[in-house]
Amino acid sequence: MTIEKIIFLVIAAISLGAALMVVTSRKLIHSALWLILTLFGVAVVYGILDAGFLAVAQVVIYIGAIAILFIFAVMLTRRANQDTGSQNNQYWWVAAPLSALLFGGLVWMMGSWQGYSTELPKLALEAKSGMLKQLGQLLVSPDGYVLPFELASVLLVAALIGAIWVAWDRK
Amino acid sequence: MSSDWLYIGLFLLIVAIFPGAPILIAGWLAPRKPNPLKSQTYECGIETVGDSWVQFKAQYYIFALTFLIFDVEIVFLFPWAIAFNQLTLFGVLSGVLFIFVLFAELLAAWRKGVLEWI
Amino acid sequence: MVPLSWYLIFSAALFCIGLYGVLARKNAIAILLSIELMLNAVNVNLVAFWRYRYSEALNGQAFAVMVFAVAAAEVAVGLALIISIYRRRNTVVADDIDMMKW
Amino acid sequence: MSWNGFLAFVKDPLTEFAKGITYRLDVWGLSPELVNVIVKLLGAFVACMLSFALVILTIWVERKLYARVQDRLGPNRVGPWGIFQTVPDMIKIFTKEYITPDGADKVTYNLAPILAVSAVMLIWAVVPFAPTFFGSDINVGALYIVAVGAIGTLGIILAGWSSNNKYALLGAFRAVAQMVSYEVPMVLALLVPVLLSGTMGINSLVKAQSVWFILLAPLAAFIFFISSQAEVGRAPFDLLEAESEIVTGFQVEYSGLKFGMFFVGEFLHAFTISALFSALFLGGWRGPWAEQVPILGLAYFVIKTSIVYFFVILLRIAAPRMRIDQMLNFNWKFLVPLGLLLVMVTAVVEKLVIHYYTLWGLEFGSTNYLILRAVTHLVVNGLICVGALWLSQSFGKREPPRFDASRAVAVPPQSSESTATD
Repeated sequence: MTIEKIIFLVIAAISLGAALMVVTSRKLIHSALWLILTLFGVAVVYGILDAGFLAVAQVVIYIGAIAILFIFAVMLTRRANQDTGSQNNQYWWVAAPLSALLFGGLVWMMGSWQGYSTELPKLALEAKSGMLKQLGQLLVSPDGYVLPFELASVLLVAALIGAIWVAWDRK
Repeated sequence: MSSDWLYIGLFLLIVAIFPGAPILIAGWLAPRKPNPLKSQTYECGIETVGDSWVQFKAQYYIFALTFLIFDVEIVFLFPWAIAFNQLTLFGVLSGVLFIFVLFAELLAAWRKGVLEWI
Repeated sequence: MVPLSWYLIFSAALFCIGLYGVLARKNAIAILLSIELMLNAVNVNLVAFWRYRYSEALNGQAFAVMVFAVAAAEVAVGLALIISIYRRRNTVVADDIDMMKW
Repeated sequence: MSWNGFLAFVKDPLTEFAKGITYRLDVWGLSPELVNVIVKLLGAFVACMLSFALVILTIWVERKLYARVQDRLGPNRVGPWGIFQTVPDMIKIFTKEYITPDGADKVTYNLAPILAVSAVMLIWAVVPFAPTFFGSDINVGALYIVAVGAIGTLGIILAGWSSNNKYALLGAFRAVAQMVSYEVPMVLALLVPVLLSGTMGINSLVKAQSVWFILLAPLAAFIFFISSQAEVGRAPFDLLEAESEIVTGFQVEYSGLKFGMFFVGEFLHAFTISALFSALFLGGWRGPWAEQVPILGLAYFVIKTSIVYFFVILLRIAAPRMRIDQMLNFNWKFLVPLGLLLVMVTAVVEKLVIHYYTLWGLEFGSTNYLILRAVTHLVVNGLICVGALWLSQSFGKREPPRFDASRAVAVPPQSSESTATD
C-alpha cells in the first residue's frame, strides 16, 4: 500500500459518495454542490495520472464555469423546485437495477480483458512543460487535431448563439 | 505524481485549516445569546415582505453563458501559447483563426444586443 | 502505483451512477447534472488509458480536451432550453415536457 | 559556524534553513520521502502564516493611507503611528457573537467564508518570492491562478445564496455578473506573457523576463491590472458589496469572525494580486545580483509589490463606484475585444519577429535581438492602443440610449411575476 494508492482510494471514495449524493439529494442546489465535489475529485485523479493541465482545466471549466451556470439555473428556476418530496420519477425502480447491472457487466468485462500492463510506463516527455508543448503542437498540427480544434471553436460559437437565441426573450 | 503537485495538495490541506480554526476558536470565545428577533433576516429594520427569492432577470444568466463559452475556448489556447516557439506558421495561423472565431462570436452577441444592460 | 483496473472501476461506477441519475430523476436540471457525471467518467477512462497504454503520444489528452468542449456546449444549450421552457410553462419536470410542440 | 557557512546563510537564509531541517530529520532516521513531505508541509505553513501576518500589516497601511488622502490622521493610538491598531480590532472581532439567520443553509453558510479566504491563500502556493524560494513551479501556474479565482467566485455565490436574504442574493448575482465577466480579459491578459515566454510556471515566467513584460506587453499589463481589481471586488468595482445600494451584498447576514474572514480575504487578495502583477509583468525577483544573492531578490520582489500595492490602494481611494451597466460595457465592449485583438496581433508579430530577425542575422536571444523585439512589440502595442481609443471615442460620440419611462427598480414579488428586480 503506497501513499499514492491511499490517496487514490480516499479521493475515489469521496467522489463516488458525492456522485451518489448528486443523484439522490432532495434539494437541487445541494445536488449541484455535490457535483462540484465530484468534479474536484476527478480533477485530483487527473493530477495523480500526471495530467496536470487537464486537472487545472477541469477546475477552470467545470467548477469555475459549468457549475456556476448550474447553480445559476437552479436559482432562476427556483419556484419550480420548491417541492422537497421525492425527486424520482415513477421508473426509478427500473433504473436502479439497470445501472447496477451495467456496472456488473462492465466489471465482468474488465475481468476478462488481458491488456493490463503490470508496470506504469515512465513518462518520456515529463521534463517540465515538455508534455504541454507537445499537446499544443498536436492540437494545431495538420496531421494532429487541427480540424477538431477549429471545429470545437465553431461548435462553441454555435452553442452560444443557439443558447442565446433560446434564452433571450425580446420584449 | 511529481513533488510540485504534492506541495499543492499539502497547501490545500493547510489552507482549509487556516481560516477554519480561527472561526471555531471565535465560536468558542464569543458569547451566545440567541433570540428570535436577532436571527431574523436583516433588511434595515423593516420586516421582510414575501419570500427572499424574488425573481431575477435572465440577463445575468446570459452573461454567465457567454463567460462559459469564452472560458472554455481560452483554456484551449494555453497549450497553443506554450508551444508557440516550436509551432510552424500554419500552427500559429490556425490558433489565430481560433481566436478570430471567438472575436466574431463576440461581435455576433454584440449585434444581437445581448451585451446591452437593460 | 495504482493499477489501471482501479481507474477503470472508478470510472465505471461514476458512469453507472450518472446513468441512474439520468433515468431516475424527474427534474431536467438534475438530468443534466447526471450527464455531466457520465462525461467525466468517460474522461477518466480516456486519461487512464492514455497514461497506462499510450503515454508516448498525447492523443488521450487531446480527446479529453474535446470532451470538455462538448460538455460546455451541451450545458449551455441544455440549460438555455430548460430556462426557456420554465419561462413559458413554469415547469422543469422532464415528464411534463412531452408535447414536442406548444 | 564557518565564515563561508555564515555568508551562505545571510545570502539565502530559507534554503539553508530547509537544508538544516532536512539534515536533522535525516539524522533522526526518517525516510527521505517523509522528510520531503514534512519540509514541504513546513514551507506551506510558513507561507500561510506569512500571508496572515501580512493582512494585519496591510489593513493598517490601507487605513493610514486612506486617512491621509482624506486629510485625517487615521489610527494613531495603539503603538507608534497606530501600527498595532489591528490587534485590538482582532480581539474585538474574536469575541463577537455569531448570528445565523433563520432559513440559512447551515453548512454552505459556514463554508463560504472559509472558501473565500482559502481561495486567495492558494495563490501563494505558486508565487515566487526569490530565485530559490518559491512554493512550487507547476507547469500550469497561470491557469492554476485562474482556477483558484474561480473557487473564490464560488465562495461568494454560496455566501449570497445560503444567507436567505434578498440583498445577499442580489450581491451574489452581481458577483456572477462582475467576477465571472472580468475573468475573461484576465485570462486573455495572462495568455500574452505565456505566449511570449513559452511557459506557464510563474517562476519560469519570472526567469524568462530578461526584458520586463510590461515593456513587451503594456496593454496586457493594463488589462490584467484592471480585471484583477474587478476580481478582488474593491472600489471602483465594489458593486457586489455596494454598502449604499445593497447593504454590503453577500456579507449582509454574516457576523463576528465569519464576516471578518471575508474582509481578510479581500485585503489579502488585493496584496496577492499586486504580488502576481509584479511577478508577471515587472520581473518579480529580477534585479542586479539577484541570482547570486537570493535575499536581494526577495527585497526586489517586496519593493515592486509594494509599489503596485500603493497604486491599488490609490485607485480604491480615488475612484468612485461604477454603475453596473458601465462596468459590464467596459468589460465586454472594451477589454474583451481589446484582449482578443492583442493576443492575435502579438502571436503574429512574435512569429514574424522570430522569423525575420533571425533571418537578418540577429542571434536568437542575443541582446540586440531582445532590444529590437521589445521595441517592435512596444510600437505594435502603441498602435493598438491608439486605434482602440480612436474607435471607442468615435463610438462614444453616438447618443447613448435614454430611458423615457421611469422603470420600477424594486417590485415586491407578489405584485407581478414577470417584473424583474435590479
